[in-house]
Amino acid sequence: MAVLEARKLTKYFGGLAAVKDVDFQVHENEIFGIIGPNGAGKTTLFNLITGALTPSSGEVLYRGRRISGLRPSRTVKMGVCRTHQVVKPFHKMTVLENVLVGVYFGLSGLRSPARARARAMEILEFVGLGERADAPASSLTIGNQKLLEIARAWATQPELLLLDEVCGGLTPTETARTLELMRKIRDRGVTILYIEHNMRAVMGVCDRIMVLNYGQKIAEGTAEEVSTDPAVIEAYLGKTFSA
Amino acid sequence: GAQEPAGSETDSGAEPAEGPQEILIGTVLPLTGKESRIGNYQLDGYELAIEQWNEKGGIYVKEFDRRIPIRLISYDDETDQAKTVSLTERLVTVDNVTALLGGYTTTLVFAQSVVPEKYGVPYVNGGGAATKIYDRGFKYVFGTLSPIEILAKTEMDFLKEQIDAGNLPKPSTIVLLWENTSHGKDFQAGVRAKVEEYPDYFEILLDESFELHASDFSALLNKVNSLEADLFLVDAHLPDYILMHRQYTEKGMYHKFITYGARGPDPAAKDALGAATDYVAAAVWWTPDLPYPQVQQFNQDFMEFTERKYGEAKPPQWYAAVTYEAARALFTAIEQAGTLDRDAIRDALDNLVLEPSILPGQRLTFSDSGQALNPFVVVQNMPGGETVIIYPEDAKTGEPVVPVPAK
Amino acid sequence: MTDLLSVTVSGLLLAGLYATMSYGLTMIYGVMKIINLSQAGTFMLAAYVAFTLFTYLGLDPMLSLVIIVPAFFLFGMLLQRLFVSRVPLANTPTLPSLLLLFGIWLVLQNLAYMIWTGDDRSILTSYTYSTINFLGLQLSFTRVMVFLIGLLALFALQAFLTRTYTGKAIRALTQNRPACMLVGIDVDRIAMLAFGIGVAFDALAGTLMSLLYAFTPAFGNTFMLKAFVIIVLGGLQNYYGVAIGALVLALVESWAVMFMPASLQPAIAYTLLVIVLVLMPRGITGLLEGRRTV
Amino acid sequence: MIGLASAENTPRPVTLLLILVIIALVSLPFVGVNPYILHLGFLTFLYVSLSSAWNILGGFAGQVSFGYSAFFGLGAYATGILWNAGVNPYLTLPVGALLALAFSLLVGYPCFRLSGPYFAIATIGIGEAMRVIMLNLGDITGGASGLTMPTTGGFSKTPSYLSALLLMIAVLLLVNYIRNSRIGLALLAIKEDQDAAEALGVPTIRYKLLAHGLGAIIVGIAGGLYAQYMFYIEPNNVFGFNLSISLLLMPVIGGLATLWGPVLGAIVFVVIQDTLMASFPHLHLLTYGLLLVVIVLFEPDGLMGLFGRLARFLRSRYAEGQARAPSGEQSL
Amino acid sequence: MLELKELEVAYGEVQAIWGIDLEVPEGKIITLVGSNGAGKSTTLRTISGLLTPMRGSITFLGEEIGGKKPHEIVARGIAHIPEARQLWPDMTVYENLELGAYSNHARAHRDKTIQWVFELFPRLAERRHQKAGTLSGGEQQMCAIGRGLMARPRLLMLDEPSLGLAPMLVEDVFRIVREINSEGVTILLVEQNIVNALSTADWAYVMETGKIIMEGPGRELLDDPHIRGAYLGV
Ligand SMILES: Nc1ncnc2c1ncn2[C@@H]1O[C@H](COP(=O)(O)OP(=O)(O)OP(=O)(O)O)[C@@H](O)[C@H]1O
Ligand SMILES: Nc1ncnc2c1ncn2[C@@H]1O[C@H](COP(=O)(O)OP(=O)(O)OP(=O)(O)O)[C@@H](O)[C@H]1O
Ligand SMILES: [Mg+2]
Ligand SMILES: [Mg+2]
Repeated sequence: MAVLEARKLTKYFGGLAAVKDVDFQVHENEIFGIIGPNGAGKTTLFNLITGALTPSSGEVLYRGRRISGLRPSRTVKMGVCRTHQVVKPFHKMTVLENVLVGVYFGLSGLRSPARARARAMEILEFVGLGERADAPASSLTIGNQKLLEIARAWATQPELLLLDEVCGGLTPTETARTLELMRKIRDRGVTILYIEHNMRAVMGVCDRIMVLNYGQKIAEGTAEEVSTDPAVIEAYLGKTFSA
Repeated sequence: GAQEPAGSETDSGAEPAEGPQEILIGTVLPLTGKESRIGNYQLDGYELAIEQWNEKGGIYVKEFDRRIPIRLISYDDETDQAKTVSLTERLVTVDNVTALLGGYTTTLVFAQSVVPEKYGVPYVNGGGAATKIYDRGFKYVFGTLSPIEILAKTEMDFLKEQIDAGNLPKPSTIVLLWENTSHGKDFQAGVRAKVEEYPDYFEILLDESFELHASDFSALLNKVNSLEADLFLVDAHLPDYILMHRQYTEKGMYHKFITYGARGPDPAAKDALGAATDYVAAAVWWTPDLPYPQVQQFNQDFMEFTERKYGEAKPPQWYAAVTYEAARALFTAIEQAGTLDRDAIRDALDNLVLEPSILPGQRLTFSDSGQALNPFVVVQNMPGGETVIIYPEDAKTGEPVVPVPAK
Repeated sequence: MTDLLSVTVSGLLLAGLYATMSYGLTMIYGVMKIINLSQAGTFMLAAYVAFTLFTYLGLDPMLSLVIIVPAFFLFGMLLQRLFVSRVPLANTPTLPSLLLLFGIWLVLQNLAYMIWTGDDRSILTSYTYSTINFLGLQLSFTRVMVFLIGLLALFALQAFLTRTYTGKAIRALTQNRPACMLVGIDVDRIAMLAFGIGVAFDALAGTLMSLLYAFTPAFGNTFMLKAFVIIVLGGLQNYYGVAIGALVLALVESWAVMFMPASLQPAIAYTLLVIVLVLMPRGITGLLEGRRTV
Repeated sequence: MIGLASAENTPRPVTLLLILVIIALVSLPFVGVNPYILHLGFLTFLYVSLSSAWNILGGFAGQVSFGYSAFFGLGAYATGILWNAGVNPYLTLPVGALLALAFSLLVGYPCFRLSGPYFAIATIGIGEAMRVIMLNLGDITGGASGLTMPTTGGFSKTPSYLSALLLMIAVLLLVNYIRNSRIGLALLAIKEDQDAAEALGVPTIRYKLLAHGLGAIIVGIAGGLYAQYMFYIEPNNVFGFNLSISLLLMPVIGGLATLWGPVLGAIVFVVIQDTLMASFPHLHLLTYGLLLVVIVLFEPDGLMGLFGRLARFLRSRYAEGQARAPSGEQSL
Repeated sequence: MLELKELEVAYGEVQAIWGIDLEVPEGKIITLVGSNGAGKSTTLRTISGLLTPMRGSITFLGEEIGGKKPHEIVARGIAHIPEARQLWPDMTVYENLELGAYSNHARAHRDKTIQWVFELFPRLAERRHQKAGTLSGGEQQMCAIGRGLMARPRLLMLDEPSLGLAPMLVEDVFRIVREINSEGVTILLVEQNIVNALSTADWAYVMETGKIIMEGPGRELLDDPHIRGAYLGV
């Protein structure tokens, strides 16, 4: 059974269809990439899956259960968590406390403060922010704030993780590190949905890729299939990549 | 707080011959805030009474066989209930006053009067007229304001007379508006009682309440306007009276008889409304025009007092007259009790007959509930700023103009 | 029928005043994300200034607007410079800003008690009670004038905000402060200007109210609460929205009294407020637009 | 930053001191102090409870409400009405608390979907609407003429004093628990960024309702105690806007989202009110206004902020001294 | 044209820039590259007056501008397109652009500049009446660049203009940067897309943890082993 399935998912803003009749399935333990030009509806799709927005029509099923329309906190409790394209750290809290929120309120929701702290520290070490644990989140660079986004989301113990441009603004080295982190997360049995404009990253890490354009799906397949699809080249990649 | 409790009778046993240097009397009034204007009028009444007694050397207390001067401690509650209670507590427990004079507006009197009852301190007020204040079975609470129901009934009796005289149609239709307070409710009850008593004289078209200190009456007045009633009977406090009547006049409205309950001749209203107050009638606890000699004397004393206090002589208004009487009642009771024992003073108040009083009827007593039951007089504003007493017959200083001339 | 008509017309006239007293709040909210809790103080102060000018110099309040409005414009700028500019800005009204302005209101109110005492004051002009006949309806001359001045103010404001660069800068500052700094807008100056304009509008409203109502130093807070309701109805920072909100409130209030006791009238505004907030969280004008979270 | 991650506990000597203070406060009525002290004590405990109650939602979760007087009024009227009907006044307190709780959920549910200023403004509306409606329910509330309580049972202050003290202790323990638990973390996260909190699994609406409901229960009980103490209640007062404002001023003056801030704020509030009102009637509100302006401009974190600053200053002086001292070992 | 000397900047108590020297000659494209948190954005923010330098000097056309207010700096011809876009979300795209020409010298050319911006970004022309807050991330980036151009700057500073843009548009952005430069505008470009940035720039500075560690002609740096190792992951 598909982990995640969207059926005729549609979202209108006024007259504009940001997402239109999109169908797709994501399978257990894969990294599923979503690419497309700016404004294609990728972030909107995430918002529809996690409940930040309710669809105009269509539905999203998670392991066969409908999750579209639920509040985000409910979807987290079902094992679905996301990061934000524009990072939203709790500025005045420390890095550790940011992660604690995820630990406390995630899927299994630890209650013992001592164990929660230990777990949060473990996660920070895992993503490489261990040293900044007691720094206020606002003092992190954008790059580290993106890592913090991942750490917090990871702290909720998701089975399906939605990552929105987590490599945007990172150097190639840092990007490589983040991709490595993603693979490690996947190796722990997590399914990942991944939006990114960095083609090198997307092509390198994704098992399958879906391409959106003007809210509609125009292609789906492996990195190779997608990058050679003329419609995708026309709409998104341009000539450099087709080489 | 580290005051010598001079007026305390608790140490009287220790030093029998001497007695206290002063008799401490406390009052909490709204000296700032919404009701501050009247709070200050009322304070004038208390202060004048105290000044007059202190000129004589104070209150003669038989127990000590000498006159003891009075000192007033007054606090400002800013027209706030919680504060009025706190400050009254303070007067009783910290300042240790012998007796209390009351505050102003029904709700504040309601709230503060619990305190004297709690501690058994005699309390006389000139600022609360609602019968419910005196319904509670309290033993230490007295008031010089007669019930508002009587006010309404007096006006209705006057109107019945006018209908009988053919000055008003029979039946006369009524628009009855009252502020949503116990003051207003008592007024409504009085009017309704008389309407039932004389069914073929009156007919009520609209009977509605409005919020105290409202910000706008135009919508309500629109509704009134469409009814074309004969009589416009309203019970309101001063600010609402001014606002409502101003909007009434702006709209060019007309009724054959207009009253705002106890308000009408107030100089503040005349200043604010000008000629618009002409022919407005009111039933009042007191007016300086009462044709009694003691009232003339009081008027003169009061003018001199305000001249001294404010540098400007002000004619007295009923607010000051009733508090003046409240203070006189209290001091007389102390004198009659012959001691500063609070229970003795209370008993003296219970049996008090203050004669001659400056109030209508010239005699002040407190009923079993503690409230005075003096009659009211009906007055009407005349063009040129003059106000005359038009009812009852024996106090009349002029002829009523009913119906009111149309503009 | 004529009842309904006259009630409606007087509701309409009231709406003019309601709108005038809400622009200042909107302007200041928009630019600084501050709810100006001292607004009632300005209403009251302006009324007293009008009263003083009228009583001692015999100046008609409508004429004295020429003095009062600019004076309060300066006063507002001063307030902003000395106090408001010192609280940190945020995207939503912060508690400190609310408290600061609440404190200023208390101070103004109590200064007024010291200067003018707690007596009820009102202004009685030669035309206070005159009426004009319009389509068979007796309308109070003062109210018609107040309505017209309010309308004029709306158009002037709208033109200023959409036509001039300064006006546009004010709107821009409403939305994003760093961006304004980057395109070369002197944000401190604009904020000061906006606060000044807001207070000047409040003073305009206060002066007009002095023609209609009696006032004490406590005057103004019920009107301020109504202004809140109105700007929420209108979507908080939308000037057309304010006009619509004022109209809705004034009409609902006027009509409702025909069906329910007048003592419930004050509850109308608040109930309307809650209903609108719950059903249309972005106000009436918010029905027309949506915003995104990335 | 919030004392949660560092799992900071109140040090032993402080706990002991607190216990001593409580014993002293409990014994006050029995050593024959001036009833006015008990009066001030009652008010202080009541205000501390109210102020701490507001702090739960307003301070920790950052949801500024101007409508808490509704809970107070409901509590006061529940007590007033039932007491008049012959119910023991102490048994009425849970009723008032439940009523307030029910009302908090009823208004909270729609209002918590609103953000920022909308929520604050909605609470003004709800508070005032409640006041006006209660004013018009004359048959139940006595309308503007208010409700008087049976005064037959005597006027001893001690029971009220002790109940208020008990309420205050319970509230402080509750706030202390919240502060150190995941509830506190959730509330702070909501204050910082509601969307992000929600996306991390914090059921934001439920937590806001929880905070609102806890506050409502406390304020409701306090309202009941107030009615018992005052013997007279009236809608314009117990449902008044002024009351809502006072509730919010206290934690602000003291320091938001802290345990002791609201306590300090309430004490200052009662003391200022008492001394200024009696000695300088005309200056009271003026002083209040000025105080507010000064606090906002110079010490936004309230008195707690001021103390914090003082403590840091002293510590740095101390550290300096240590550094200069020959043994020179610095503590962490 | 622009010269930084021993500049030091701090956020509160945290120092972010530790004494950098940097020169932007008239008419050139200068790029500032470096890893996350190196202090690139901080440098730009200080130049445009959003931050005040702690020490050191900033001279523009021979005049000291360190510590001046942002609007005074814009008036001298420096435009800054910030990292986080910073649009006016409730104003239309058109109004956003229009306000970009706020300073006096830009106002005169407003209509002409808008036409030019629309030619550069046809998508913006399409969305001219949409509120900026409802644009997609990439559209917002275009709008921000367009707004910066509206100021008709002599020195244009771009902070990661390719961030969040589709690959096709990334190419476009660098093409546009060159185009703008060829019309006589001096460019100071901050980028993480090092390949593109270095190949576009005349001269490049490499920043790490608040210091400049290397400088040189862009294409030369591209071949530098350190750069290749640290940033290109080769
Ligand atoms: N709340 C909203 N109101 C109106 N339009 C919206 C709203 N949210 C998104 N849109 C529009 O929907 C379209 C899709 O936006 P979305 O954020 O999903 O794009 P995206 O694919 O994530 O783009 P990017 O890669 O630039 O982040 C855009 O054209 C955007 O302008
Ligand atoms: N507002 C701030 N408050 C405190 N420290 C900050 C702030 N903004 C940035 N910093 C710190 O200053 C340093 C430089 O940050 P800056 O944003 O200039 O880096 P950058 O090179 O632009 O990085 P990026 O590529 O991530 O945008 C970083 O260590 C960062 O943590
Ligand atoms: Mg996106
Ligand atoms: Mg940067």
